[in-house]
Amino acid sequence: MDFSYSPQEEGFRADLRAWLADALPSGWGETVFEPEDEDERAMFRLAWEKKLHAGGWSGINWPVEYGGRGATLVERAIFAEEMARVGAPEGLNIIGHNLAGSTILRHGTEAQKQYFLPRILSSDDVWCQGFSEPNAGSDLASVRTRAERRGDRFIVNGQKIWTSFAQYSQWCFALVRTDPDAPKHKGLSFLLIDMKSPGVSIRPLRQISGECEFNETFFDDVEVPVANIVGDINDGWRIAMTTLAYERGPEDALGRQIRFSQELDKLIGTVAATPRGDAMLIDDPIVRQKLARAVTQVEVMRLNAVRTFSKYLNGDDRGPDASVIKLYWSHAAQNMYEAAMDILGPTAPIAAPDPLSAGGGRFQLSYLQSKAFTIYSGSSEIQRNIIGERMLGLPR
Amino acid sequence: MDFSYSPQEEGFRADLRAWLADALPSGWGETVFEPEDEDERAMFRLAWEKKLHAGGWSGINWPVEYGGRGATLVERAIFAEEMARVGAPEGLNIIGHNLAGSTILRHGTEAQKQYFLPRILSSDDVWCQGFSEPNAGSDLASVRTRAERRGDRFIVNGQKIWTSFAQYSQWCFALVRTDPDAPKHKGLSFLLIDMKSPGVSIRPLRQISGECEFNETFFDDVEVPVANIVGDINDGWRIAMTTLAYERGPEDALGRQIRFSQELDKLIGTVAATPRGDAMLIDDPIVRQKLARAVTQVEVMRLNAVRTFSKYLNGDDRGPDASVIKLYWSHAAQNMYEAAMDILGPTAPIAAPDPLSAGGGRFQLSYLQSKAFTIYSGSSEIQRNIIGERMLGLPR
Amino acid sequence: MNFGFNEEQKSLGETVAALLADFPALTGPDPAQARDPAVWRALADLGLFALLVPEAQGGVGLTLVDVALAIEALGAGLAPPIAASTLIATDIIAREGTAAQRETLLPRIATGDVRIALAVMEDGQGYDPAQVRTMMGGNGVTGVKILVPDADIADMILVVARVDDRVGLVMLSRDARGVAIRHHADIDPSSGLCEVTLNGAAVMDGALIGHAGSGDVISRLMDAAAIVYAGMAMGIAARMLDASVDYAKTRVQFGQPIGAFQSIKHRCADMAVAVEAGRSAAYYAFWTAAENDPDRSRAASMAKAYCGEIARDVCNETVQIHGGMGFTWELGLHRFLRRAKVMEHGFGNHVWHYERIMAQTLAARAVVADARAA
Amino acid sequence: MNFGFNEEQKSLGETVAALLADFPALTGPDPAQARDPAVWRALADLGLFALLVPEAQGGVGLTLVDVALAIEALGAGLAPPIAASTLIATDIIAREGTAAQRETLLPRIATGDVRIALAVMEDGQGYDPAQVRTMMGGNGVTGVKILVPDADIADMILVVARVDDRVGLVMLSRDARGVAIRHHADIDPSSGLCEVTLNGAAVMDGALIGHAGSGDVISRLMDAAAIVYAGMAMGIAARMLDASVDYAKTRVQFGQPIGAFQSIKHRCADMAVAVEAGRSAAYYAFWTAAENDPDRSRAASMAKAYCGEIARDVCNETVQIHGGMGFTWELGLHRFLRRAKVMEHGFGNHVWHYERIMAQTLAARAVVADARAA
Repeated sequence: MDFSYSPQEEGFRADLRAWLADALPSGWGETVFEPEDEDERAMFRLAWEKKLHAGGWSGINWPVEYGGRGATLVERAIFAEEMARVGAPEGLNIIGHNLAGSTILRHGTEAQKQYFLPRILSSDDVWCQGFSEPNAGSDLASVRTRAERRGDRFIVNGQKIWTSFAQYSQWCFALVRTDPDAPKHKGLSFLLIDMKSPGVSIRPLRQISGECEFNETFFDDVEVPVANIVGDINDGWRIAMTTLAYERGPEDALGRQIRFSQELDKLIGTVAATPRGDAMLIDDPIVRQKLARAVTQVEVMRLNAVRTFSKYLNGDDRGPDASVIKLYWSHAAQNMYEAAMDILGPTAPIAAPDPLSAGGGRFQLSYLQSKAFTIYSGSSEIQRNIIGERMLGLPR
Repeated sequence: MDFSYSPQEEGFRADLRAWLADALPSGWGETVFEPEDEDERAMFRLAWEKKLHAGGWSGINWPVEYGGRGATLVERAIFAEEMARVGAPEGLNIIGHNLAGSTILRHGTEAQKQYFLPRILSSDDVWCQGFSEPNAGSDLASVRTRAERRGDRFIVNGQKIWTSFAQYSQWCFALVRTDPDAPKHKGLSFLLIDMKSPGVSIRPLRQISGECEFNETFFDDVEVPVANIVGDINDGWRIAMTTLAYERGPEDALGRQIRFSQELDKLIGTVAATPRGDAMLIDDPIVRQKLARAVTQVEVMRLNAVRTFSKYLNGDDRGPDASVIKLYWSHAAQNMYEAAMDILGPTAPIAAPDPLSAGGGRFQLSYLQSKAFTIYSGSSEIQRNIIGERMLGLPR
Repeated sequence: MNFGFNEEQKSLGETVAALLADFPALTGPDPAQARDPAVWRALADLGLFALLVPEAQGGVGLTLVDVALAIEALGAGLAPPIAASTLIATDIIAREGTAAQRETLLPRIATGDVRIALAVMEDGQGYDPAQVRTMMGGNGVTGVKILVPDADIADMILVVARVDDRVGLVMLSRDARGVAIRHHADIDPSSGLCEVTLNGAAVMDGALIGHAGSGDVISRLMDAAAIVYAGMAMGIAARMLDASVDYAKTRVQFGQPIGAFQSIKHRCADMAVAVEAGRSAAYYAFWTAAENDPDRSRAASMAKAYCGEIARDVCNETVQIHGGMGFTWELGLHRFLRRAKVMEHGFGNHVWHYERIMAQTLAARAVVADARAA
Repeated sequence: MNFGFNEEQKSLGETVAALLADFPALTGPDPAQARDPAVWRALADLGLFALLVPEAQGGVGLTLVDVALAIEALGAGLAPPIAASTLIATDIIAREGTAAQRETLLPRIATGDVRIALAVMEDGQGYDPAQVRTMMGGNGVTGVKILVPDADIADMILVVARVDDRVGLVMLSRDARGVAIRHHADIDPSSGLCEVTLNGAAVMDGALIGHAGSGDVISRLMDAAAIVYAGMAMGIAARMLDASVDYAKTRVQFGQPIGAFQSIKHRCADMAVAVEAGRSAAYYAFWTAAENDPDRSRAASMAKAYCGEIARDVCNETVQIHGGMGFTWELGLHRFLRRAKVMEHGFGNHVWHYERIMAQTLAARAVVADARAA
């Protein structure tokens, strides 16, 4: 066990730190922030992703031949740390990088890799995910969106839901039914669908926080070239499981952990600066217990991710440990935001832009958003089934 | 809604209070306590029960014709309160009074009532419960102990487990299989078995706390007169459900609540008298939060029981509310003892008779005992099934 | 002794619930659309605000326990908070007001012509009304009150303020000189939370409520408010439980209703137990307030702390049980979550009330000990 | 950077686990039968106590992270606490001892000839070692230490005491004049908890450990002990998880193994997540102790607080999952519950450590703020 860094790794860190100092707007995080408007913010994030790509910092762990720089897992962790240190913006094309790219790298044809991967890295193609349907939530294998083969085309009809950022996406990877007569896990295929295809339409779906990150996406006689299937026909379930392992895995968790850690730091700073009677709120022993518990759980999120990274580094396969990671971070983060709303006391409900909102009103929005954490990317109930059955070997 | 008492009820209280002042040993609860030894304690409790009976305070809510005094539910609650106020000893024949008696009253023949009920009230007959078996725990209906009819006798063979106080019992009510070919709920009967019958043997079963409250009871060709069946042959499941409703119901909960309430009061007294650095432990705001939560939950236990009493008083039938009551008190009590072990700090593990044990070392034993609360009388998992299915109407 | 409600009490609850159901926007997805002023008039026409007014002042002369189920219905229906605030103020005026205050205010309250907002909290002072810095002086009331529900639509504002070195209650007209109102930005716009700035605000004649009395007026206010909020929290919790159970019966995944899965079934069962437990605490507290029982403050704090936690937990679980639908805007579960969160922090959160329970418990123990020693 | 253990580290853990399994009474139902003195000798013969001794003193020269899995095995196997105490003391002597202390003590520790008990707590003073009143004066050490595991079978006792206005560490021989030992009555007799009364207890030459050093000796002791206890807690938790899963696979009710029911399956899953999370916290803390990383105290407190809570929860759940069998004496699950409860209160419980985490976190923030300001 060794948490120290080699000279090469420290060099990587120094390069990145120097680049970031140049690339971020002056006053970033202090006087300069992301736009408030959802659409403007999306475009800001896209621009930042393109800047990262131009600087050579996009998809750093991908093979050099597909535009990556073959970075090690450790460099990837350093990258995450440094992005956190400066509070860098999030990206818009997270699904492209983490899910579409990773899945195509693992299961795609050479032609698919050559075409799609560089365009993902450059964020010329933003991606969304077409898995869930209104009647296929936890029971994902019961998807009904159909793809019928006609010559060199699939004709896709159906409806997907929770397609995050579909409104900004050029491409969608979707799980579709190609054999309605087969058992439900055996008749699915994994298609890459151009969002500009005729017959694709989207409808925004507002979420609990009032934001419209999600959409319903409708496919009405959409033509998809057969070349855009990943893996074999009717082998889509296996491919989708790979995608989900990435969605729930340590790369995703580490990125999230950094944001949670920043918010927690902001919370502690806010509490330390909040008067309560003759003292400060931070002096309240009950508040301190709650904060310390959040500090611990957010740190454990990081350690869980790094520990799983290390397993991969040491040659282990990706397995149900992704469910462990996802189940942990989702509940720990919910606990943290629930604790934040507790700790902030009477003014907890006051949100931005009210001058009385604690910590600039960021916790209220995050609190509402956090309610989705234990539902999307596979609900906690599904993760517990996976852990119970695949990791612990309990009977179905 | 009215929590005040009528003059008659206050008169009942005054009579009882006067009787108790005479009946309890002088110095009771201050210098005089129950014996430490398990067997001696059992005999002490039996003697107390007989004294209550001699004073006319046994089974007060039973009909006068069977030796009760036809007390109202409210008088019964007053009885519980007054017993609590003086910290009266528990009884030994609780199963007889609460379960055997209530079941026989509801479903027994007139002959059974005439014979058994007075002997229960006088505690000449102490009872134990023969329901669970090694392979029939949560799945109670799968009991295998067999009773074969031969003429005017059943011949009983099998093994029961968790038969509390079997070593002190004259009688056992048991759920036995009388039709091995019927569906499992349909082939059971409810028998009253004389523990002095040839072929009955018991083996003590030590529990987590080191005590031997429980036993395994073996039946080896035990003869039981057919007159000792309660209800019809193969109708035992329905009878047993009545017994369980009493076991989990408000009468039982109210008695327990009083003991928990006394222990909590003792805990608060102990914490108030415990120095911690320059102050007292009771001044610690974190300790106060935990205590207040326990105060609330123990009070809610009482209110739940009284509220359900009132439902019965107002004409409602006994239903799955018994499971609500049992699920609540068992977890609330566990929480309280876990909190006690938390609050008592470094010396929490020190038990009686160590002079350093907090509060006389009573919390350590209760803490260990409390682990059984959510398992016996139907595990929490079973109570949740009952509530989910019978009260909320969720599908099986 | 009887812990049941009578038929009139039950019927009152059902009537209020039915009335609120006629205003679907109240529980619709958009909190900004949920402040229909017609709701107040409808509740007034029903006679809700006459219930706690003594018969001598033209009311029905009921107590808080009589309206417990009606208050639960106000919670479940996400009624405008001014309804609850006015009921709480009515209880205070009826019990602690001078004869003149009773004669002046109560008849108008009974007819629904006076809406009263409650202004307790101030920035940086936590939950404790003893800590307020707002001061009533010779030239009026000065200070800044925050988190006042529905202040903007109130006719009067009952303000906790320092008066002659004591903390007291002052009634102001919302239109009085020196009263400025600003809407908060907050997670539940339907609660109408406002900041009320008082700059030498003009007071009405006889504006001090209960100041010459037992000194109990502030604790009565906090207790009554805590109990009413606890009742409304249970209304929310019970409604969310029902929504969860209904959804669990109809939503099919893996070939069966999800309510057949123990992970859902057992969670519903735990919620049902929590709802029953919270109701036990709340109903008992209503009774102590009606009788002004010595256990009133402890019971009120138990109810507020415990029911607030239960409502929060049940709202969270309900979102989870509804899966993806649960976190949509359109289904509107977030409305209950938001309202419950606002109510959790109104009139003392669970930490403040648990501390108060402990103080009450220790004080009661001391009384018993003194009695034994004497 | 690598968060994995190497083969030697893993093998060490397996070897210790296998050795302890040869002493079934250690985890048998009766805690009074679980103090076989042969266990110590077997562990010593295995070389366990040489591992942390530097090579110069005849040891293997490993660090705490190297023995993390061995310590987890000590926890899982309910090894006598003197084994852990001696390892903790070894770490302190090797790092903070004078050359003379190292030369005198470490070679004898390496061979298993010195068992060392740790005496920190005193009655009425909570968990904080800064609060001790035991005093080393001209005529020896005087004070009463409580809850000292295995003091009765120790050769030496490392005592936290006031020395020259500072809190320091003093090594005493258990047989020294003025040392009296009494067994506590407690919930885990297998922990050998003792009260140690020191009445002018004679000290050895050079008995003060680390007193001339960095002043860090007490926090190093608390950190090392917290980390070792966290590791042992995870050993218990992991073993209980395994027991639950095994039982859930074999116990049949309602015609299927109970592990097929979501109420059991999901609880096992949650326990598995907790065990992984606790291990992440514990292993990281072991590493910070090995490297004397600046994050050491925070990491140690996080591990002790969190792993203690996890072990407690997992023990409770395991009893529940085993149903009636779970609360029998014979199955022996209570042994783990009892040991976990004793360890929870050793070297600071979760409340004390959460408070310490907060103090460390705020101190680290202040350093960052200062650095930014500079």
